[in-house]
Amino acid sequence: MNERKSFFAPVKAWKYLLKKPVTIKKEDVFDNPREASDQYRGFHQNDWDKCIGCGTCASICPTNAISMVEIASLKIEDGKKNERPALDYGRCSFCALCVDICVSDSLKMTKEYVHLSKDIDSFYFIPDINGIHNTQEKQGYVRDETSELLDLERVKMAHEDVSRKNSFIEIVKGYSMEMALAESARCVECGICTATCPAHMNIPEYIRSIYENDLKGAVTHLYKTNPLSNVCGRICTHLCEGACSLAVRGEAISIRWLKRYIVDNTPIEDYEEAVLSFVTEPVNGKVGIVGSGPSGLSAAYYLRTLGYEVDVYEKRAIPGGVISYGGPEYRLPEASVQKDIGMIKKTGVNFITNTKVGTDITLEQLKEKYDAVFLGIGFSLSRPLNIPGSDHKNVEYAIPLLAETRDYLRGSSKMPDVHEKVVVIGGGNVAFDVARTLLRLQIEKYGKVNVAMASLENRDILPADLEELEEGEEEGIIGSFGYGPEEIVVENNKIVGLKVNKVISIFDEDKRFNPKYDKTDSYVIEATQVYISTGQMPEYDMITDDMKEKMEIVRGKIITGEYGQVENLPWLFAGGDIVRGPDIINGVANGHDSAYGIDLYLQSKNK
Amino acid sequence: MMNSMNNIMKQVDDVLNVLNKEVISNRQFAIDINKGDVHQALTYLKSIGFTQLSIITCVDLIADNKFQLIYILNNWELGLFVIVRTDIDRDNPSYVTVVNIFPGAKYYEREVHEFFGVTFEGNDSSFKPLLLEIWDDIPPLRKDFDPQVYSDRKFEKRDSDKIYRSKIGGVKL
Amino acid sequence: MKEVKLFLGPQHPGMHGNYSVQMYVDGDIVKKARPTPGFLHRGFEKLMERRLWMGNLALIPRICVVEPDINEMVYAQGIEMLAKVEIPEKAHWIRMMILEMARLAIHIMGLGGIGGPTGLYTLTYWAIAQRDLILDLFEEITGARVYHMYIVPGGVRKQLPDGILEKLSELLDELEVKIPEYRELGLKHPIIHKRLKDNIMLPEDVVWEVGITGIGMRSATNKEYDLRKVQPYARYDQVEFDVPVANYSDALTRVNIKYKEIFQSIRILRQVIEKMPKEGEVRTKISTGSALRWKVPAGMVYSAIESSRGEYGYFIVSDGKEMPYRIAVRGASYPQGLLGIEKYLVDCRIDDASLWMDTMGVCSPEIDR
Amino acid sequence: MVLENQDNRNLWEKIGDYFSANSIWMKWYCTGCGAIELPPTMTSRFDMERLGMGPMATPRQADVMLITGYLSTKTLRRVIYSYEQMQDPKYIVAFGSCTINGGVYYDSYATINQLDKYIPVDLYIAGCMPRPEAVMNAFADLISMIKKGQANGWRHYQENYEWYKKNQLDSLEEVIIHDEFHE
Repeated sequence: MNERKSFFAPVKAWKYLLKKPVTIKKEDVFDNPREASDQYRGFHQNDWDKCIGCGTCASICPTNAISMVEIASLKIEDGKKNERPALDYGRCSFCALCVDICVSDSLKMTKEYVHLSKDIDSFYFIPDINGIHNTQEKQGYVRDETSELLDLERVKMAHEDVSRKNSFIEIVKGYSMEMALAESARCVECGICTATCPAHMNIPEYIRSIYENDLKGAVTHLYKTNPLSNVCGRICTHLCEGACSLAVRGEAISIRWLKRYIVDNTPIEDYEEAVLSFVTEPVNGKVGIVGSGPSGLSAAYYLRTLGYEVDVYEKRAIPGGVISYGGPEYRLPEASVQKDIGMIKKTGVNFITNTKVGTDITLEQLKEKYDAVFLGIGFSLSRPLNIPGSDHKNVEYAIPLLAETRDYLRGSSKMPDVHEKVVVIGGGNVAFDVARTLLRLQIEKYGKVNVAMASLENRDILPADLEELEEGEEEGIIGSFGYGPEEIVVENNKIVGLKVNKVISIFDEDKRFNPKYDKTDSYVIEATQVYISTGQMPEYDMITDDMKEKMEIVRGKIITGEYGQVENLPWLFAGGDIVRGPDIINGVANGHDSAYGIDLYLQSKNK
Repeated sequence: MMNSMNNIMKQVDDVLNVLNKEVISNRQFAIDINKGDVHQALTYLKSIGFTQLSIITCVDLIADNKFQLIYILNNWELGLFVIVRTDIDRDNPSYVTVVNIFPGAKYYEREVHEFFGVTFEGNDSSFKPLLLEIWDDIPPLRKDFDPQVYSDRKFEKRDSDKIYRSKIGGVKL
Repeated sequence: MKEVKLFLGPQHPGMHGNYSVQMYVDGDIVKKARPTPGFLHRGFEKLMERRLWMGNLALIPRICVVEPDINEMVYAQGIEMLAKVEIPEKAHWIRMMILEMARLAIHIMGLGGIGGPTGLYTLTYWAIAQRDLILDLFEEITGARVYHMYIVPGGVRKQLPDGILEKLSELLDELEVKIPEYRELGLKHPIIHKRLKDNIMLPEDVVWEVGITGIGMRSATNKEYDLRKVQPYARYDQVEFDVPVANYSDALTRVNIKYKEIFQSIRILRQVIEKMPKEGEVRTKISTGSALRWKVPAGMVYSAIESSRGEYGYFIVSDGKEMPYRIAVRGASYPQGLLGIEKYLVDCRIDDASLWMDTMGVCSPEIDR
Repeated sequence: MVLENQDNRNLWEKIGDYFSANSIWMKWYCTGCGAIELPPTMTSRFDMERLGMGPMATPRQADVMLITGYLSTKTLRRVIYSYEQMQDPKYIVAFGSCTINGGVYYDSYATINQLDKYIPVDLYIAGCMPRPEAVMNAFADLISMIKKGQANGWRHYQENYEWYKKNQLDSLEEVIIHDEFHE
């Protein structure tokens, strides 16, 4: 090691004189800087068509370099915000975490790396597909499976196995604490769901509360916008999950089941405290509510929390409307319904049951008795189906059956009369509710299943949820989807079946309902009883004719102002199905809005 | 390796007054020591092969109103780390230096003083500033110090929002 | 003779980075020296408490500029120890490859760096250009030249690009030819040889007193005190390599050990190329959910690896939340850069001061953090 | 504060700028992490000397100062101190995100956020850190800016000295460098 060489040893270096130089050529440095590697993390580019403006890149950015900027020229759609990320190259550290976590796969990095300027403002830009210099630079770093930072798979929900059909046991088992924590950890808190939810529930906030294991806080978040969380945690149409930003590349967060986890697992004392914490000092004002369905309950709760005295009128024996008499027990157990209604009762809402407005008490009388009246009567009638044979006595409708079954399960009524062979017309969720209810009743009565279904819509466009279809078929429903009913075949005054034809198209060129059939593909589904579940409609008999003249009713729906106020009848507010069509969460939202509207109205009246 | 660590842990347990011990990995364990026994512990550990002081640092346990002093020693022969922990009062934090055992502690203690405000009796230089110059706030690594607030107060930031509003897309070169 | 106060740095061509030593000199001889760190202080330990476990990925490589990968490794290893995550086999090998490439790069740069204080710039020019070729490879693997952010908690960030092992193999061939020439050119040159030989001594008791690790320690103690051997991490227990040691530590010995370590790194890399699993995952998630909500179980751990300058460690405390509770960084050059300078730069000549820092391995950003 | 581009040099200054632009001495001061890309820029791979540039050890002989990234308050004091020692004309090139708006250290208690509040910057380079190619391009740009008389940050500093001084003192409290022996 210690040897020493000659002083002139470095002269050896001359041998490199004729070798290829290590120096990079001038043109590769100045004119056209060397192309960076394929993974290079250069300046950003963002595909605006794909980008949904969720802001997840801004949340992960460790340097706070990304801010979301509203772009006025972009439309707000369901599941998309009109914001796009803006980058500050006075902050960016080129770590590419934003690329790795991008939910829509729109944010990428280019190979471009030279940007010099005296103008400091040029280091701030809102990247689009063209990159920083508008020159369509080559793509550098992109996300792949390995660098993925999202969890795209749902925590699987446990379901009862197919033996569930022997009783009305609840099918979905619910999340355990570990599962809920894991599921809540997937949320990226973009808030797109909040915008989509009709009730604008604070979804990211309550998911964060679950993640932090603060269930009381979660309940508080729920009751800010939804007093029917037990119900919505089970049978909500979960539009939020359709909009969830994670659904762009993976599976949406199970927002509904997380809500259910909150209401099922919060200790009852904490729950009550959180619910009652909203109730304020009583104020001067009385409000009457017609109908105790979702919208009525929601309006009642929020009016009560504002301090008003609230009376709710219900024609049936138990309040709740569709939640007590509509949803089947295996989806919506009685205990959950009663928990929600019980909580609302605890806030001091007064329920007047077995009182039908229009016959027992008129709307005029309510007008005199109360400062304002909220109409939340819902779609309580089944829409009739006029085909040959539909006037037969064994043709039944969905709503009476579902109500009778709930009463039967409560023990307050006898079992509905179910035949051995039945067919259900309709392809919506309610139709499946009917079919699966019938199936359970059949097993109880006959020990075997024979339920058929027929709907205009084929499997691909079936309005019902996919899980309804899958579970229903698993339980033994025989579906003729895409086959429209032509007539109910009656022989010797007895129903023998339903004749169906293959549907070619449902709507005509003007997008009007006008189904076309292929008469060659036609058969008869054998049954002795037919259930029709092709939609519902309201019952407006309590509204007097001179009131009807003053209000506008379009296709069975009442037109109201922003907060549910009927324009020419300022004391009357309406909400729920009769305003927005049948959906529980819409009803909850309307109830909340109307409570706000009633509060505004009464405050201005008292001035 | 696990064996030699268990032996060492047993030895340490026998000789020292160990409040609590924790196995962190198969080459690392931690012991909690009373405030008064740390010097004895370090001397003993040094005598059984933990000849190198890797770091002295401090953790601000603000919820318990305590500072936890951390001494990490390295045993090169066996390839073991030991973490010696002791709690001191947070309101009036002071402790006795260990430079007489590990001379290398001098600058670590100076840094702990600078970052947490813990004074070390016997280490005169520990009161001098080390990394910071003209510091005018509470020691910066305490949990109740918010660097964002300090930075906003001292160092002006560019208002990027205004710039963003006026432009979309890249820059023309 | 009158003593004169002299500021060496921070703005001084002989200084390694933004660092300063203030000294009293008597003629040429240093009589008193005080290190003045803090010019690169950014408050990393505080900033890391304010960022997500994953977000810290952007911060950690910036602690040590010349050898960023050790930070990533030490951080990732600490989190894996806390979360009790076993990472895929291939990721271990890729990590080892990255770490050894980084060691090669910094050692080559260090070898060239000797040219600075000794005045033989050819060595510097060659070595820096050679290191640049390694950086080109890094760019291809990780997507950046200097701050790679490639070793992440749970494995590595991406699969290796195609054909990279062949390219690495070619580069190693080239290095094996080129590096001996540096030695011919530099270390054996009479001027440098004379300058380094028997100069800037590091006795064994000083090693223990100050706590110097790495090359300094191994050159004085004659023991294989290398964490890669003593506490093997990654897959260092499955490759063969020697740890060069000596029992007489002057500047020349330390540079020679650095030189030998280059060849050991090449040897490790060759085995990595050969033994690395061809297929397989390279990353597991450290926690469930999205990276915004990754949690690390509560606990504390000291994670250490062997950097080019010695034991480099992070002391990580987690309280089970999304962000670290406390991270303390043990810079490998902390002992020699502070106490070492204060006590043992004394009696050196002024012109040896930067050589002292060079051969002991003083990296200012990791002292300042 | 935006630096203006107006060219009000007299003929002699133009001639002087033309020649000095072709021989620029870069001050040898690594203020931050971007300095690690300077050795490749200076040495044979990218070869800064092609542009007639070379490193210079002392501030008094240097023409251009590179602020290679973040500046802690402690360094900023030295930077101002040595910037003021440089002779006119003098130029500042700022590297990377940190000099523009704080970079990764935007919330740090020890580093400044906007460099141009304290000293005038002639040219910014984007990146964290900028690659040698970007640095070389910046040097080439700087040279052409000097020739066109656009790199007049130093004039700006003279004209707005009070404004700069006030900002410096607001953030740093004092710019004077004390004895660092702490004894």
